[in-house]
Amino acid sequence: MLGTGPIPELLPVVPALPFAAALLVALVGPKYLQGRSHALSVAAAAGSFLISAVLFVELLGQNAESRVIHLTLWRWIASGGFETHVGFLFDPLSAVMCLVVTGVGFLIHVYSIGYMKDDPSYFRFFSYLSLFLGSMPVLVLADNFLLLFVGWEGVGLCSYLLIGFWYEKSSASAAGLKAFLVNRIGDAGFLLGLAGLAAVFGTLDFGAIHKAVDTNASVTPWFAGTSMTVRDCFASPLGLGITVGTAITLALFFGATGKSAQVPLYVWLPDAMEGPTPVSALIHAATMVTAGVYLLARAHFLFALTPVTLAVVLGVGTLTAVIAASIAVVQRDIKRVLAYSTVSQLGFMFAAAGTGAFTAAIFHLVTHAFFKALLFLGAGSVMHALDNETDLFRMGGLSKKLRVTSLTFLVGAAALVGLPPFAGFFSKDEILFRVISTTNPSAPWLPQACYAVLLVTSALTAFYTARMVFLAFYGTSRVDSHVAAHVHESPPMMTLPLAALALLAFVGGALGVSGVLGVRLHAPDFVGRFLEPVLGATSQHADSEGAELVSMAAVVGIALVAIALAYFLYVRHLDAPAKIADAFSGAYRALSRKLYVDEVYDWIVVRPVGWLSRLGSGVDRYLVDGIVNATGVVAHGFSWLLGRLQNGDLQLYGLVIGIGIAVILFSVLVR
Amino acid sequence: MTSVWPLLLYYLLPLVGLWTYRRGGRTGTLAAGISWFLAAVALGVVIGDARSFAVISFYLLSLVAVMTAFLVVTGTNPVYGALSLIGTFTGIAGVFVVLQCEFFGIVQVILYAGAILVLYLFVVMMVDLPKENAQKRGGVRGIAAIATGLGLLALVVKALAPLGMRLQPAAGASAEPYSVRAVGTALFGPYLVPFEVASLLLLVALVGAIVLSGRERES
Amino acid sequence: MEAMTLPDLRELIPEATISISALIAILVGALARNYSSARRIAPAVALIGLVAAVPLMFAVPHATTVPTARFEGVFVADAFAVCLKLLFSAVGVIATLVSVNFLEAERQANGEYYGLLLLAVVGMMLTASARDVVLLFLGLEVLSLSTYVLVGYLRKDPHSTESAIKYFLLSSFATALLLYGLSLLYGISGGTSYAAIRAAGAHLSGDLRLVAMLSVVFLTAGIGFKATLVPFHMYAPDVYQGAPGCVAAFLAVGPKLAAFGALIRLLVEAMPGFASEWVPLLTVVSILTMTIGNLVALSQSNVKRMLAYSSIAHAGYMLIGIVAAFTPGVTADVRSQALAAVVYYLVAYTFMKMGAFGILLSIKPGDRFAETLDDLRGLGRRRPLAAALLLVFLLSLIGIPLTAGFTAKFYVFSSAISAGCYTLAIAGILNAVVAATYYSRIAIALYAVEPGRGEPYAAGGISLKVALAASAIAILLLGIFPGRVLETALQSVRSLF
Amino acid sequence: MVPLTHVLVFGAVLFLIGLVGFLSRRNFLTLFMSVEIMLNAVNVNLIGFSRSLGDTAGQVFAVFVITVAAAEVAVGLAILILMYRSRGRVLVQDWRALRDN
Repeated sequence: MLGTGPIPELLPVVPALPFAAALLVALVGPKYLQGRSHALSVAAAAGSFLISAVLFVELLGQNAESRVIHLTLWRWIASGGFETHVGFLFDPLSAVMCLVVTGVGFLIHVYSIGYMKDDPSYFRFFSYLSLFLGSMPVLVLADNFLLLFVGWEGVGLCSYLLIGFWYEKSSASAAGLKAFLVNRIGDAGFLLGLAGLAAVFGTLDFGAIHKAVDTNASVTPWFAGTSMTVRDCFASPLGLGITVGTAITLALFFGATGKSAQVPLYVWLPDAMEGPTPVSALIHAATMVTAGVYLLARAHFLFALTPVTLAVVLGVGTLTAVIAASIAVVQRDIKRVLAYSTVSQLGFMFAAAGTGAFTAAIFHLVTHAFFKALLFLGAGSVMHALDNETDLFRMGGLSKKLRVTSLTFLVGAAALVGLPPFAGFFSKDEILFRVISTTNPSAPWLPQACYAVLLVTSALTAFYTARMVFLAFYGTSRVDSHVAAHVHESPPMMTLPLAALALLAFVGGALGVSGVLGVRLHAPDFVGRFLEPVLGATSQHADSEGAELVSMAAVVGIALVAIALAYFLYVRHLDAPAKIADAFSGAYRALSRKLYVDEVYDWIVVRPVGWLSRLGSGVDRYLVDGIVNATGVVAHGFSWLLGRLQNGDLQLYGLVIGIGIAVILFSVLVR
Repeated sequence: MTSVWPLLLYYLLPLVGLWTYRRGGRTGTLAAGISWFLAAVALGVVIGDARSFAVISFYLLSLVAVMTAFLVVTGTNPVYGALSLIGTFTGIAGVFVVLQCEFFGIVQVILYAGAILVLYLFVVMMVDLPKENAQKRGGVRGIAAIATGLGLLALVVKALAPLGMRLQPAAGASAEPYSVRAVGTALFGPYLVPFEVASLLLLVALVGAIVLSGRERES
Repeated sequence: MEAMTLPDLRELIPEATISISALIAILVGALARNYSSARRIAPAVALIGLVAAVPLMFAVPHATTVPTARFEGVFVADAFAVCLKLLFSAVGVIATLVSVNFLEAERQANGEYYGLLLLAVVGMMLTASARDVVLLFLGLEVLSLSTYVLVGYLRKDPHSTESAIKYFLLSSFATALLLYGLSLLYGISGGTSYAAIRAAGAHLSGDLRLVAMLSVVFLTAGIGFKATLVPFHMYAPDVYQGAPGCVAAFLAVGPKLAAFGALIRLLVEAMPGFASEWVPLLTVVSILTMTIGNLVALSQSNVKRMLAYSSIAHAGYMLIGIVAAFTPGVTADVRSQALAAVVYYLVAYTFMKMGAFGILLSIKPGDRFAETLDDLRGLGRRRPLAAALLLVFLLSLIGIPLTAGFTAKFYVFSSAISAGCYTLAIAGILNAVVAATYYSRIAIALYAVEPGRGEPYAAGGISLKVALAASAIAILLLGIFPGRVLETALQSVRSLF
Repeated sequence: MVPLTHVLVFGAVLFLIGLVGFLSRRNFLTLFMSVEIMLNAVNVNLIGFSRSLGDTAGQVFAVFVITVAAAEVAVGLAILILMYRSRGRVLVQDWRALRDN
């Protein structure tokens, strides 16, 4: 069943190559490599990608049921009834992830050669980047939750290091710290979930837990003392109306919200844009932040048992999507627009996961990795051309000077908006349709509500994307004159990866054409079929073709309207209201027409968007940050108060001992 | 009579007398103290279940120990404090004798009252300690300490009180377990290892005292 | 009267070996202090003694397999004791290695220092083997007395003296509390051996239960003082801060290990019948210890103090495992796993804490060794290796996977959940989050741009470097391959039952 | 014979007098003597129990308590000399430099 020959043994090489490169670059980089530090890292990334590809081909060569390559390295934590190994698992799900991670990773490595060229800490950058590219495969290849957590923390660590890469800027190190702390909160939930799983199943192995759930095996959980079946155990109440299964999956999901920047823990991601742009592209858009989605897909058999958690996932994903999209509408900084966009798109993925459509979530993850990496790299290319300018209102008209960049950026934007036939269209459509056609026993009204909100979100998405594109590349130039003099296209080292990603963003959608389109176009759903052994079959809904087509048309139509509005607002309106007035002195100058336009803009678009984004940033600033800050203030208040007691007087310390004893005795003797 | 609260009163009332006396009152408080003392003795005699000489001595000796201990912790002059401490140790030694642990009473006198306190006095004289400053007593911390102490006392006594006479030795038990021979056999039998460790402990103390108090050496 | 026969003392050979090397070290210090080479002899003697004791622990017949109860049960060298003693030897070795440079830099005579350090280790070992409260208390006392002197070793340094005063007074106070508890325990059980206490604890009547409660509370105070449990912890930051750096490294680890080792044996062998008194008490104490330790650490700018508070918090985490083990109704399996988790935690804690304190001894801005966050600012640039090592220790203290700290926490928390103590597990995990903030403050200072005061220069010699590197490697190995150690811990714990 | 409880109460009173003394006084020597009183109270308990149980162990325990007390006196007096050399007096409130700020 397993691959013959040395194939399983290749698995550890995928993370090992970048790790080795990271170590070597860190050791010999500063003295010997300097400007050539990239060679090792890029080679390692290429090697990892090649090996993943080889393994992938190997996997394809087997029949669908036995597409698993598994390698156990050594027993890691083992004692009594509990045992965990360090082992790698290469099944379709991890294969997809691994290909995306190493592939996009490789492209971004190449891009970084050009982008980071003159940085004094060139070697350090590549060392960190390789460290990341080693940790991420550990995450996706792990065959158990604990090793997954190792990769999880590893990529987190690299993320903090890279966000704070320019630690000379205090904002950068503050952002790194924020990312670290917010993620720790999420990790606490994750750990709790892991401990719960270990206590129920006695193992953290994906395969073993999956098998136990599937066969409804009997387990001996901590609270019962006797053995019971998995389903009974998951349904046992834990208090506060929460069952054991719900508690465990919610804890896991809470971990995912930290890493994948969902409400309420998304606050760190926009600040993470302090890091170098390739990092934003790789870690904070394409790969690491999707780890939460991967976790849910990996544990889908657990979530499938807990409809309450799924409802929460759906709700949180939708909420995140709309809040982040509405905030993105008013951002001036191109990277922050993209950051909020990422948060929003991750929300889509979680919404999909919340409906149980894990395949759709993973498919969107893949296409999103392509087009969002592309957009970030494009933004990086723009910044490269404009002396690190990130303010959209100081750009404009760049399409003439940055031909490759603007073209590829356009492709990415079209994919993000979800215009056919770009990649995002297929994946986003799939998600929306899954949301409307799902039923959740614990909250029957939820899917419909979420569908409506997601429709609004996709209009907002189209709007902010178009706004970004128009502001940056079209209209008149608002670039500072001394910068404008030397605006130049980026070197081929940077444009080649852009082109490659643009290609992927363009055709990537064809990999997973499903549903009505798949039927009509006779397109094979590669991704869906490939993932089927892991995530289960995707039902085709042949009877609801009409509804699906309507939904599709609605999404595209709304998007087009939003783009048109953005065009009016940010190209026409900004650039030449006076000119318009002069040129078309007839109907266009008519008062009614003007009023009409103003009213439409004002009441239908501008104000609601303003409200939404104000609500969004209000939630962001006051609620989320407020809670985080208030916790900090309270903690420091207590800290200070207790510090007062520690006044150096040893007899006070003795007195505290005495009072402690007295209080304890009082509580036990006097009842 | 197994109640312990009269006994508590018996110890505490003279302490209050001593305390008021120290607060500045002279003859009045002294008289009050003495009368309390006498009343207390009477109380002690009454609450003992056998009016033997030994029982009365227990109450008297223990009162002496308590009162001198009180003097130790309230006094201003450490020299007087050390001398009072001799009284405490002697009183306790007397109690041990009353409890028929004569060997241990003797050890108490020789080791504590003899050796340790002489060392104390020696050091006190050597370093020429001044009297403690006036701010030594009172203050919130002092009151808190007294309150804690009294609270703890009440709680501890509450827990100990129901014990009653449950642990009284069987009638006619021989004095053998308390003899020098029994203690010696135990020390060199089951307690041989602790005994050896005690020697280690004394070695540490010896070396430690030299290290800490010795003159600075060039290394 | 039966004839007196001298018991077989073979099982004491490891302790005896270390005691003898302590004597030799003291004599070397006393006799050869005028020769500069003597400075090298004493630590060498100490190391030889500690290392030589290790094979001797295994050479004792049956020591690791069959629990024996020689000396009529006073002293035992079972697998649990041997396991802890191995750890204690490691503590002694690291403490010796990190002390060499410090003492030379401070121009201190060192024979007595190493002698007392070794005797402190002997004290710890005795507590691990004690099956009698008298021996337990004597072992703790040997440890305490030696550490009083070590803390005050820098006689010219007022901070060292202050620290010695506080430690001495409060520790003797705590000893008195402990003894009071032990005297009551003796009273209700009629003997000082664990076997006698266990027998009495099996059927405690109502009135005796009150006294048992009293005794448990006083014992908690006495042992909790050594283990820095709240509210008996307050001396720790002051004492660690004032103590010489190398002594602080020992102090943060040694007494705590001894206290936890003693607590485990006491609970398993002597006081299982008292568990219903202990568990609720320790639950509250554990939560308080974690929370207060971490909270107060938040506002510290002195790294030594911060590490002291962090060591208080870690005591709370360890206590989780003990509570889990003795929660009524847990299976024997869960119980031994929880205790093994505690033992594993002790091992992990030893390396990360001594490493973190040790790093401070390798940095000397100006004429004092590094103490504050300012002293560490910009270390990443000037001393990349030292900064990287400290980072490893910090990551482990935070509990990042693949470090010993993570495995230890994971193991303790999951044993708490297995035992049904989810309040404790959640409190522990939340605390781990809070703790990350102040550890990351250190990490940020390390890689901050502005140079700190003065130019940190290398103060570490070869022995310090060896100790730190070995600790870091141990942390990583424990994190990546914890299996062996966990297995050993589990076996050692099983030998108790 | 004296009831055991009375011996224990005697011990408790002594113990707590020592405790209060330790917590309220300022002179190192007084603090130190307070601890000695506490240790003596422990001995009272031990002897009382030993007597009522008809058991030797309590007395042996008490011997070790005295040993420990003696050892502590040696180290404690050395620390006292250290204090005296440094400040010329032995009040513990002089030593409050180590603290949270």
